[in-house]
Amino acid sequence: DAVGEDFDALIAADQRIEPRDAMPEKYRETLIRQIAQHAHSEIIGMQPEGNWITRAPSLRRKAILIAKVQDEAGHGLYLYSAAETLGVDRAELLDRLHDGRQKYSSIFNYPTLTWADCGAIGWLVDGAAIMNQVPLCRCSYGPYARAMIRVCKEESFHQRQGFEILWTLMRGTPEQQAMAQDAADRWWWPALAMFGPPDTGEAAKGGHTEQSMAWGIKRFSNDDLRQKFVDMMVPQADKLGIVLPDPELRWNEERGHYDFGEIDWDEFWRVLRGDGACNAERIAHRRRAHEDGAWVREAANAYAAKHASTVTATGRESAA
Amino acid sequence: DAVGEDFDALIAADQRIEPRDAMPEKYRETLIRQIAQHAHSEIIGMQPEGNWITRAPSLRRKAILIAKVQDEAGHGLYLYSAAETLGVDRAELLDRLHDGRQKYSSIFNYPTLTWADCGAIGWLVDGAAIMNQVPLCRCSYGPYARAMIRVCKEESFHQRQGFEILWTLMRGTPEQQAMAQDAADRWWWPALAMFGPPDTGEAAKGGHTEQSMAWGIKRFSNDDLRQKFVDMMVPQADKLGIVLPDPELRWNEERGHYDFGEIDWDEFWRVLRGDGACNAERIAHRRRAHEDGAWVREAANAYAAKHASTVTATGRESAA
Amino acid sequence: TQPYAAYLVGLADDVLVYAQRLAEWMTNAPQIEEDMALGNIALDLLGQARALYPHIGAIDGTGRGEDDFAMQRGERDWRNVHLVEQERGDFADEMARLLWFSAYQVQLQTALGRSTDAVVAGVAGKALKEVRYHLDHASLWVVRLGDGTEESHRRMQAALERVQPYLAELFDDDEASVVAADLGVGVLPSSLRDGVVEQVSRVVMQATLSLPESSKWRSRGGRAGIHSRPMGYLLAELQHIARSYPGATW
Amino acid sequence: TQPYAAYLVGLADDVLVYAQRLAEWMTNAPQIEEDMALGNIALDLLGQARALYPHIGAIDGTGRGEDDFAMQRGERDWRNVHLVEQERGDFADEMARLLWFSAYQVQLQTALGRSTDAVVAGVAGKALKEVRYHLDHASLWVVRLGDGTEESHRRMQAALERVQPYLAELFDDDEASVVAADLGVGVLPSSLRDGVVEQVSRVVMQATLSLPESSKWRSRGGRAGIHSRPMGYLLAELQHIARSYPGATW
Repeated sequence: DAVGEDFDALIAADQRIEPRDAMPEKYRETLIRQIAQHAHSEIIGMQPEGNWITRAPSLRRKAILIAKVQDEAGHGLYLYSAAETLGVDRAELLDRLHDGRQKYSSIFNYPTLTWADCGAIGWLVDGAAIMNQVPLCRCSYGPYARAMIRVCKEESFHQRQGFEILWTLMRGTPEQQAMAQDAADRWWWPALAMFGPPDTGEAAKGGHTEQSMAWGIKRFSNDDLRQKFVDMMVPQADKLGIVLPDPELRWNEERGHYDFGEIDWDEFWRVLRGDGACNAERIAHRRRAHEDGAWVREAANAYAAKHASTVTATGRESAA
Repeated sequence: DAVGEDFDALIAADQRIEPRDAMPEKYRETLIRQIAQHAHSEIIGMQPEGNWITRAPSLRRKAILIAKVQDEAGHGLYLYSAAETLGVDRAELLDRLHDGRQKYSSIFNYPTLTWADCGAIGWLVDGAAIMNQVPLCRCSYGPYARAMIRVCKEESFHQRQGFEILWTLMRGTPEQQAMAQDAADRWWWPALAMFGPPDTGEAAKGGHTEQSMAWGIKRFSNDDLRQKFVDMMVPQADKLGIVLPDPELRWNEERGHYDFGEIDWDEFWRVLRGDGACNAERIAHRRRAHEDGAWVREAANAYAAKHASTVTATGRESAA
Repeated sequence: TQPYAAYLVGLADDVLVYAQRLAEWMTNAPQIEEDMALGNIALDLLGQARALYPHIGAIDGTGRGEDDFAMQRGERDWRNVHLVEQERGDFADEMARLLWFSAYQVQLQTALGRSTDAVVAGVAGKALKEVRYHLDHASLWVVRLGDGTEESHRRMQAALERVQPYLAELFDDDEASVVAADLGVGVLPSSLRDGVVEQVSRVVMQATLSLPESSKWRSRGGRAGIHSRPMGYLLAELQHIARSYPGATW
Repeated sequence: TQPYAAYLVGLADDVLVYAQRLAEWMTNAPQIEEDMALGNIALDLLGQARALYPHIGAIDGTGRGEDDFAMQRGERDWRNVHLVEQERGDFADEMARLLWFSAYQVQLQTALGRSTDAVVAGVAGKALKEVRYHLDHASLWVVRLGDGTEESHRRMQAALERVQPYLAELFDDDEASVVAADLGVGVLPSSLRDGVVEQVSRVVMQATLSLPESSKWRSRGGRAGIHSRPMGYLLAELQHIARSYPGATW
């Protein structure tokens, strides 16, 4: 059909698909799911670090942390806007988040137990996010790609801030060093799992990777991205003086990459199914905020409606 | 009349009036007001120190503080029971507290700003309370007098604990000493005001003192009790190393008492009228607890009623 | 230094943290008698913790006293279960938590009465009398609320459901408990489960309530120092003054 | 050392403490835009405090830096008004507080722009732009809520009533402010009142709401370090980590 032909031609030419372009329903659905999950992750991702805003150990760190959590809210907003170009609205997407029909990144179901976790999240989690997101700046769907360009710029700033938190701790007292090492111990494996289950070799069958690649939504396999991430982080860990918690981690001269140990996929699936440390808390917190705020959103709508009708009726209050 | 005669005879003989005895309505009303205010003071008085339970600086102090606040609850209960012998019930008295028809001691409208305040309350406030209450152990109304005997025993224990908190602070770091001195500075004058406005000499006219003395409810004037308190506390302050915040405080050889400065009665009346630091907070706290607990009390009553009727119906479940 | 010290830290932290939460009820309870009762239970649990900490400081070779444990440890060093660190809910939530915790404590202290560590056995002997009273108190209220008004029944049932995800953790056999059980000092948590469930079930049935199904999510990690959000804030309150005056005595 | 340092501590503490409260809204706001907006206002106020503290440390001769002021002072040394230390209420409570506080800040920073202390004048110049935006933001919401639904009108009116007892304190001329005003560094708080009330009244009228009568009770003492109950708990959270690692840098 015509839809398919135009779309295929654009994809084949590595051109951007825009909201006005016809697109296959599956492509639209895949994107809505992926962009929404990405937006939800930004919003839920405010909580683990938000937990440290009132307790940040210095005013400078408090300011940086507030700004970062604010950025995450902003990323959520760009991404919801990008999703809205595909014909769903934010309220509907939030409902799907709140009732569990849509997911967010499982990494945010891990708790932030010490101040060092704010460093580890910046360094490892934002680091992994960037690795995932940089290729999305060339995603075939225009609004998503453009949102990603903006997001990536800020994320790399966050990643440097996370590194710097850990850097300071590793040059601090023995307790601070232990705190940083402990955070890295807890966040390393979940960060590796962020790239998703294996999708190359035998594991390539049955997943979404192949179709997403064909559509220009995904540019690299999960496994390739994970390897790039490991290769990037090991020298940074060395620079920090942090020992990554993987005895099998070593340079493989032949492959030109670091070898690393097996991820605990049982834990990954357990957390994804809802049984992680913070699954219940994250959604309950988000729901409570949403429900507590319902009367405010209703009031804003009522006020806007009143004013819109006043404008229509008198034709002269729009400047008010 | 016969009521008056029997009552007058008992009072004249310094005998106790018991609930079954006839008594003048004014005597009953005065006692209800006084005992209720006393009970309310114990209950509201749980809040200033309760504020420090979760933050007590050591486990030992935490345990002592919990026990003390518990004792205050217990004193409240004895006193409400004593008031109930006069034909009012506790629920009604609590309503009068909550809607402002009855008062509690104005001292509890001052805030507890540091840990040392727990010491100052024990030392000064409980000290003043004991001075007021010891004569009440000989009050003409039996149930009140007996409640007071029990209360006084525990209060003097609390007073020693307060002294010991300050003693430890005054032998601690310079910051701890400053904390203790600051607490004494803030609590000294309000403690002196606890004895009530002047009621001797010119001021004796128009107050309640004369009638209460005639009825054997009050044994000493406010001014006499205040003087006894000052005379008792000055040597204790010296022992602690605390400087009482009154430049006019000095031994008067001639009177055989300490002279002391003028109390700020404007402040006293302002706080009494409702404009003290914590007036709004204390009552709001108490009301909230009461309202939050309404469903629990209703459930307990419903359960008791159900069981009572079961017993009546089957005549054999009372042993269950 | 004894390898079972970590196990005892878990025991002590459970009761200290729960004492802190229960003490928050003072001035907030539905009636004055209950301000006293919950304060009393808090005092009992606090006393148990205070009896254990110096013993732990002796057997782990650090010589730490009760306040070293209470005031100077960071969140990662606390080994209490998540159940006790959760924020205070309504009175039904507290009675649901107290019912389960006390039923667990009755089984636990009964078993610890036979501990090969004489101090642990001694603490357990005293504690058992206390926690039996706590269990009675909670049972009484659960029955009253379950069989009281429609509202109290609904609230009590909801509270049983909210507490449910925090129970499994009480019965996890972590490494420290296996070590302690092998030495005859402690007891395997999993061995206590049936007795606890049986006790609670009886009360819940008498209260005309029902035990909820297991939830998809359950708490874990407390015994490894992995805590839930409220723990950090609880510690901030518990430790703020002590931490603010390093080296001071009180 | 300058005798007006105490005055500046009050200014800085007001904005730091309010920044702490406002930042609590992040992840708790009624919509994501508002998580951002309140975070932004918190950041502005935090920035103002951070600009003032080192200057105070210089003029009072102690050489203290921002974290010495924020993390190492006990409750008695904080000079903020009670308004900013109160616990977070509902969104209407926050908008009522933000409206009054921002209207006050607009008047204050306008006046401080003429301060004889160049640092204070410089901070005020930047702050004025910020607090004008805060005032616009609060005004927008107060009007929306007042003139929104029946529920929002009721809640907004109730919030104006709840905040009322905390306003008088903003305009009390304490000793430190008299000293600062005499030196031309500061401004008498009482001189700001009319402008603030006028500004707020306009917004309240547009919002179809009414300003409540004065209450019998009013807050006082913040500028003398006499605080209300929530302050100690706020400090416990603010300072717990910093206090737990003496001498560490972050």
